[in-house]
Amino acid sequence: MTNYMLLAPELVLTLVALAIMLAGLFFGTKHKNILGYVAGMGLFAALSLTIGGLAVNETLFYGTITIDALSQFFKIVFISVSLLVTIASIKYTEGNKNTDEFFTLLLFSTIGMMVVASANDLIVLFVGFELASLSTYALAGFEKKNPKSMEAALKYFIIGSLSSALMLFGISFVYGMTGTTSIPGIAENAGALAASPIGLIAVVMLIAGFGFKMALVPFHMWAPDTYQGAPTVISALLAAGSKKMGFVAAFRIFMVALAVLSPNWQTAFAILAVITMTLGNVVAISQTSVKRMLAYSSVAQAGYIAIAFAVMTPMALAGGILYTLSHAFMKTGAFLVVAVVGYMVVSDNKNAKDIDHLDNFKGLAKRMPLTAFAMMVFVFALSGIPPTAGYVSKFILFSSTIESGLVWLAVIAILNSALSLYYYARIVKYMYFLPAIGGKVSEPRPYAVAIILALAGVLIIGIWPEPFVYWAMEAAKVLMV
Amino acid sequence: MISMPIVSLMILVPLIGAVLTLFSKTKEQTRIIALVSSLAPLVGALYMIMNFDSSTPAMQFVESFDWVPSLGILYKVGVDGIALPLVLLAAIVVPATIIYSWGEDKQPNQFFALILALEAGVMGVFTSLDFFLFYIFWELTLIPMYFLISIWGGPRKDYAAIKFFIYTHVASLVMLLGIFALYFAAWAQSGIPSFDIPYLLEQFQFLENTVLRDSIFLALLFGFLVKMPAVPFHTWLPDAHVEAPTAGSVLLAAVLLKMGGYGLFRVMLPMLPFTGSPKLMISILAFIGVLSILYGAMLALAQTDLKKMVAYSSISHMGYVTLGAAALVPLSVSGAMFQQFSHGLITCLLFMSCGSIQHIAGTRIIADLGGLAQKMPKLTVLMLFGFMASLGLPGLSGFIAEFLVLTFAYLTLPGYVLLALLGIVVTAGYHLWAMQRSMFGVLNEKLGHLHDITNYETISMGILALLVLYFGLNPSPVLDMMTTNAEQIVSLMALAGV
Amino acid sequence: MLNKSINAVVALLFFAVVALAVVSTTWVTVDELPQNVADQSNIEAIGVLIFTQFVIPFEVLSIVLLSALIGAIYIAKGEVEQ
Amino acid sequence: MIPLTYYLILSTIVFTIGLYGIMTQRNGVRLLMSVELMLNAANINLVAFSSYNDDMSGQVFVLFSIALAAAEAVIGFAILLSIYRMRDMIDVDNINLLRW
Amino acid sequence: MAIENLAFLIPLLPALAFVITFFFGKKMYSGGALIPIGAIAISCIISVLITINLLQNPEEVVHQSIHWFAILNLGILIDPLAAVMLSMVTFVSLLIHIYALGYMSHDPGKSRYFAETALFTAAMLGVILSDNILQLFICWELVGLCSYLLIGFWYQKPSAAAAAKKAFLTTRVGDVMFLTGIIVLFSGIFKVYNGNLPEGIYVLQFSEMFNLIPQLSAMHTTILGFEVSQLTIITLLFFGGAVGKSGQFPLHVWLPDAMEGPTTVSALIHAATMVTAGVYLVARTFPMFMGAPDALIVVAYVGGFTALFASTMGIVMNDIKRVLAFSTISQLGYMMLGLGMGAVVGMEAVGVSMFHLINHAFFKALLFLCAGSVIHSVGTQDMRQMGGVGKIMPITFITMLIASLALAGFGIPGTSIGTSGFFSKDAIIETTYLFAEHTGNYLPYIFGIVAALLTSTYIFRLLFMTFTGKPRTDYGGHESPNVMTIPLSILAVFALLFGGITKKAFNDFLEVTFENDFVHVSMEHLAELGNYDLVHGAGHEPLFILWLPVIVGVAGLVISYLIYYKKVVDMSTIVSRNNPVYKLLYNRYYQHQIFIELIALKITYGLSLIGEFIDRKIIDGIIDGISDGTIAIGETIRKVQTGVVQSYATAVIAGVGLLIILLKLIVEVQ
Repeated sequence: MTNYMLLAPELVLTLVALAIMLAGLFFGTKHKNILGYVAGMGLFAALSLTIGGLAVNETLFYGTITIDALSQFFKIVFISVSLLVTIASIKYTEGNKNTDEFFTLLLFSTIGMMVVASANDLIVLFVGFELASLSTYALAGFEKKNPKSMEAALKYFIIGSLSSALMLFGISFVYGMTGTTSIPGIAENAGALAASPIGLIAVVMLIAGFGFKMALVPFHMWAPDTYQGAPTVISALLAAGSKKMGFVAAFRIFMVALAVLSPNWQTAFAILAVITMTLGNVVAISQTSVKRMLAYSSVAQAGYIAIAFAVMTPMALAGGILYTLSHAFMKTGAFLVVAVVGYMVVSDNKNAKDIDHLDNFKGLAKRMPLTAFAMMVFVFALSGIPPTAGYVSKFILFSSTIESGLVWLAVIAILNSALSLYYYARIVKYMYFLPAIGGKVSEPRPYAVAIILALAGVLIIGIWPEPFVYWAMEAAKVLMV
Repeated sequence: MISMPIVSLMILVPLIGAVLTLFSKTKEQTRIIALVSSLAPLVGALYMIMNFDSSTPAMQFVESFDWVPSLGILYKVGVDGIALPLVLLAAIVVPATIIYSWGEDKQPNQFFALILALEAGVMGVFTSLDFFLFYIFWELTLIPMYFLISIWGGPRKDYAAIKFFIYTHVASLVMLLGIFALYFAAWAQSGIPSFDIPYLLEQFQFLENTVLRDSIFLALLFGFLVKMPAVPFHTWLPDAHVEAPTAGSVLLAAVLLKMGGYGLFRVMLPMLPFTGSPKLMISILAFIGVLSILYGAMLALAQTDLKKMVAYSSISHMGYVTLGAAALVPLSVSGAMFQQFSHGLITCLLFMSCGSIQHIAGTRIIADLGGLAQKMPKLTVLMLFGFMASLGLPGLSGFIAEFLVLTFAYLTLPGYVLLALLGIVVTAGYHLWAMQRSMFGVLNEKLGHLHDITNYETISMGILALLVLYFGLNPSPVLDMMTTNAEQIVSLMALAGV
Repeated sequence: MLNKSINAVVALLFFAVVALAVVSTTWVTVDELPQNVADQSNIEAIGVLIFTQFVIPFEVLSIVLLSALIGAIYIAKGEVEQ
Repeated sequence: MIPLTYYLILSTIVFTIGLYGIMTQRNGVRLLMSVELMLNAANINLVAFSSYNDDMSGQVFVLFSIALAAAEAVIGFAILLSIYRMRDMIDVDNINLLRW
Repeated sequence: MAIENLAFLIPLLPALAFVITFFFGKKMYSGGALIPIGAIAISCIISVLITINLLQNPEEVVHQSIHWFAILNLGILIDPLAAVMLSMVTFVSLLIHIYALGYMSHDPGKSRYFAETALFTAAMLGVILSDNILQLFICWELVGLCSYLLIGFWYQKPSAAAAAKKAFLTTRVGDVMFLTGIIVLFSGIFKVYNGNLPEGIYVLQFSEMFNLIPQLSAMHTTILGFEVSQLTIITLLFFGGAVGKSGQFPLHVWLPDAMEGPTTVSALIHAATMVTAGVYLVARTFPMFMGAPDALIVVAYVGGFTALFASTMGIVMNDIKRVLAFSTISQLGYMMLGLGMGAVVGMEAVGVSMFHLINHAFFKALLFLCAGSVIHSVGTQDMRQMGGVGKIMPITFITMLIASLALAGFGIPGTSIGTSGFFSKDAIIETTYLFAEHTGNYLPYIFGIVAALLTSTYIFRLLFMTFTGKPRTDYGGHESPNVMTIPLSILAVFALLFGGITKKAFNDFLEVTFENDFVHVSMEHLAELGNYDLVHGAGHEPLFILWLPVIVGVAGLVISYLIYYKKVVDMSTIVSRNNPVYKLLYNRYYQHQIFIELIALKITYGLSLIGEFIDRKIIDGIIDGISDGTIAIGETIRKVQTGVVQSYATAVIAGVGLLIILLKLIVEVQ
């Protein structure tokens, strides 16, 4: 008998989303604020349910859905990110009459990501992928009066559909050679795929499809534009949440389904990892828009995580998985800080342009000490300075790289994280060392709560990593069967 | 008896002090909290010294519990004869710095908080016995220092701060690579994952692969040498010093650089006999040591900025540490350790002098100074004292260290020592020349109104001067602790059959 | 136009690579296709599959459509009122 | 019997045309059309494999894919519409506020 | 309680006086001068009492030692050599301190002055008392520090500050050699014991060092093709230290400049005490030198050459203190020359040389104090502006005359009549003659005789130019106060009589320096080690040889009298910039140019500038280049992101194509 309780998080979220959608029809703009709280509570409930089901390992619905440590881990990542974004969005959507659409789409995209995390069948995976993509296309264009937001949505959409098509094309070959869409089924029959040239084609197309979400170079080019143009809370969702969806899908497909083709994709990921982190960091240095800088930094971070594919030891996978969790907190936090600063700039001057420009961070330590401190922790975490989540994850990931003998890869990664310090430290410099251009501002409470939660996440993982490392290892075990 | 977790407290108290300081309201409150929480580790250090058993090289006051058991990470702290003197040094220098900076007006709460945070980090580095923990503290010291330079620094602070940050960070990362390699190699060797420093050092000798052992050694060595810093990896230091505020320079030179030397003794020397070619490694170390001594001294001579000169003198003096360590004779190694301790005190005094000159005269360019002794007798006496200590005047602590290093290093590395001896004359040369041009001679009228240093400055510098004198006359209290450990380190050479 | 020719080259490259792989692969196929396609309808089989094995994607697809609906309406909706 | 490869070559050609279109077309609507072409190329593959493997899941997949393509097109056109309202044109190579 | 137990107070009291005077002197009477004076007086009494005790039982030396750290100790050793030095230093120092009460009475920094001189005295006493070589070195360095402080006492004068630095640096060169000597010595001892140093024995104590002389001399190293014994290297390095401290050629350059300090300082440090530390060092480690005759020859040549070399410059100086400074260098050269004769006469070399050292201390202190008295009164140091000072300052003149006679060595050979300088200098010249007879090498003897002639010439030139004739400028001075003239008179008595009275006893006393409870060294045995024979029988030279020094002394007096008093020769033709010899001498053989401008500035500073260039441009250039390069690359790459979405699509598709090809290649290669 199928245990439907295991799908409770998804069900709860769906119900909440529908409820919000319906409630939106009846609520006046003034009262729509409450929808955000509802969404937040829904996510919190889903989070609790997911954590409650951590130790499960079951497949449901004719083997199309699997609930295991990996899926639960990633679901926690997705729900946490959405929760943080939701909390922050309570302020962002304040007074917006489309609040209901916003939260509905946000929850839908979360459901999509969760479905991907649990997918044990290519069809489920693809549909989940599209759910998350389609919702976020709309969310990226949420500020429809803002040409930048629309441009971001358009670019995201076009490259997204291109990638979907590539992925589907790749999937079709996999299906053709193996005769099934079930991931364990593919794993059984992948021998033929590995023996034929089409296997390589399929692998690369899948990499392109997932690489789009992960923002691996050269499939990353939409990312900086979209992150910069989209509403900042949505950038957070994209960078911290939907990017991870690419990773979990790739983990499942490559590690489990296409494990026999590992010589192909291991090399591919090694190459892409190196190019990605180097390009991301190098280009980030010369950015003046903080959002764009974070976007490139996010590209670079994807490069680090991609190392896990190239190394493919349990330790490396655990490192990569832990990294996604850490990165979720770090990146969400950083983007939310940018959002707060944007809010501050707009409240200073209604017609401000370039609200995400680095200059707006000048003297932030004096204007918003808490935010500035949090941002400092986030960027230091991103560059891997202890005792933060970023450090622990990098520590495990890079050390396992050395363990597996890919010293050159570890050296490049480590040099890259030193390089990244250059632009991260610049943000800190702007916040702490340059004179402020305005008085003290108090952060809106929702933003503050979200940022503090993210900060707590980053520091807790950094200081007490044991449970997280344990979970990540459990999740990695799923992949190493 | 349930013992107090004294070592942890020494890390924790400054950290708590830092937080309290950060949120303190008035300047007065800030300073008092800062001073009290920096004196607490001093009390702790003295307590430990009194209860320390210097007849054994073993770790004492050890506290240990599991932190991340799945990776074999422990929270393990403790001290031995290598660490305790440096703990004491940090515990002395920080309060002195706080007293010296008593009149700091620019955001005093942040200023003192950063100093305390730095102290916590340094204490952690000197006491941690787990590489993971060690590395965390190692990196943690970077951030407060970066802020100290960036906020309270001089005109080119941006350049200096970022250079300091990235340069040393790269070195730390290379070191981290070495740690990883060691960790996994030992894991593969013994089947137990562990970051425990003594355990890993012990395992190092059993690694089969010579190339691996050499690479681990060199990676770690690079990390420590940059921190020390040794020529040719030193260029971050002068820039950092020139731009840093006085307190920053003091802590940088007196405590942070010592981390590099500490790593040399704690990690490198026990490994050295088991590398593929210990002879070559010793030659590399000795060469770098002598090069640092001579090159640092020569460059100090060329400097026009007083503080930069002192910065280069630090490089030169840290060369003795490397040389003494490389010689691997018990007393040369303990001499090198003592040099760390002594240089910490002396350089502190020197940077404080430079800071006072900058503060009062408005410039540190030697050519723009002159005749300051007429207006600032107290400073002149203290600075002269510091200079004399720095150039190795007998009776002061610097001489003991240099004498031990040179005399005992000569037993195994005679050629290098003879070269290093040349540096002594140059060292005297730049100190005296700077003294002559800045403090003596005709008073430069352009300097405007000058006054002598404040009482706070006098007290902190005076205390340091007395300590330099005390340890110059009676080095035994710290030297005896070091010697036991030095002997143990050197005995490994015999064990390895080198 | 240079740009277009580059694009053409990229497209041809892609085609060449994929086509080559397709041709050189030995595909596993059933021996013979069903001769009379009109005879047997596969609609029923598809229907069964959709509501058994692929019920989850089907349900999710409903959310996808809903989400596309909301998104499209929201974005395309002209701002009639203020 | 028509060899499977023929279908595959056909689909590859269609896919390539789609790719070429996405790279060269400036008009947003044409871009969407190109994307549809590519999705349909994949659909051809899936159906072909499904038949030749005698496995129904491929055809189910195609159904899903068609539905998803529709949903995607909806969003795409909505975005284009909104952009058209804002700028009175949908030439994507003029939409480059965000770059570098 | 035996007086010996108070020996540790000898250096400690002045050191304490330093602390008190330095910190609290300003508020006391006369800058707290009485505290150092009192302390030194007590030290002096203790020293003299111990010396008297020791005279009775030369074997029962005072030796106390405590553990210091590691393998080192701190200790006190008072043997005959140390005893005479102690008595002399405390005594002269005391007199000079008293004199300074008057001389420095108007100086605002006098408390600092007295503090520093007290510290100096303490350090010097420390040098003398040390029972091990390291402690000696430590005090030795402290002496250098005090000299630095005192030369630069008037630090506001740029020339004084420069002179102080020069003094410290130049002696530092010697100190480094000394330190190297200690290091080499230690490594030698270490090797003797095969790396296992015996427990409870301090190997750097003189007794231990001397015990190991045979082993050290048996160790050989090859340097530049010469096979040299370890002992020779060590002793030469020690001598290097002595060269620096005692102003021997070529490290004498600091001493004339050191006259920038107050005259009392010159008298105390640069005449009577500190500069003799070098001589004392050689005497203290004399057994080691005995084991290394090659080193002794070097000592002799350097000393002899210095004696001659310095006196040539003394002739042309116009600054009264500089003349005396060169005279000091020259006399120190005599002492070294005397020590260098050890390979022939054994311990007698120490005797004569130390005898000269003590006598020289009296008369040179006197000369300086007289000069100081003149300067104090006249207000200038330039002799060309003096003349006829003798009329207004009779006491000064008379004491100065006595001192000059002592310096020039006037006396009657074969009797006990003569100035103290006569006995000691003649003794040195006699030993050089013995040496010459014994080895056939007359060079040291010639050095000694010629230098004696020049000595007499320059000192009487000084006397005539300063005290006789008519005042050449309008200076208007007066005789100095009693507090200054009384020390002068006391010193004059010693300068006149000390030599004649103690001549015999002194030598006998020092003869047994190394034969006592603490250390027992047989000179004959050492001579065997060095492969030479010792000769006894000084004083049996031909009459002519005994008289020759006196004759050249008188000749010098006559020359000066004719030129500077009678003015038979027109000096203006000689004293001219066109005269190359005069120019050479007046410019002090261009040592300043060589040492300061060439070695210090051009070479060392040049090298350091090159280093600076390497640091800034090459090392930093690479680092900055990497960072600038990275930023530039970033700036370039970001332009790829054109903002046009088709180009992104192209990148994706091209990426897929290329990745496929790349992977194909790589997988195939694997």
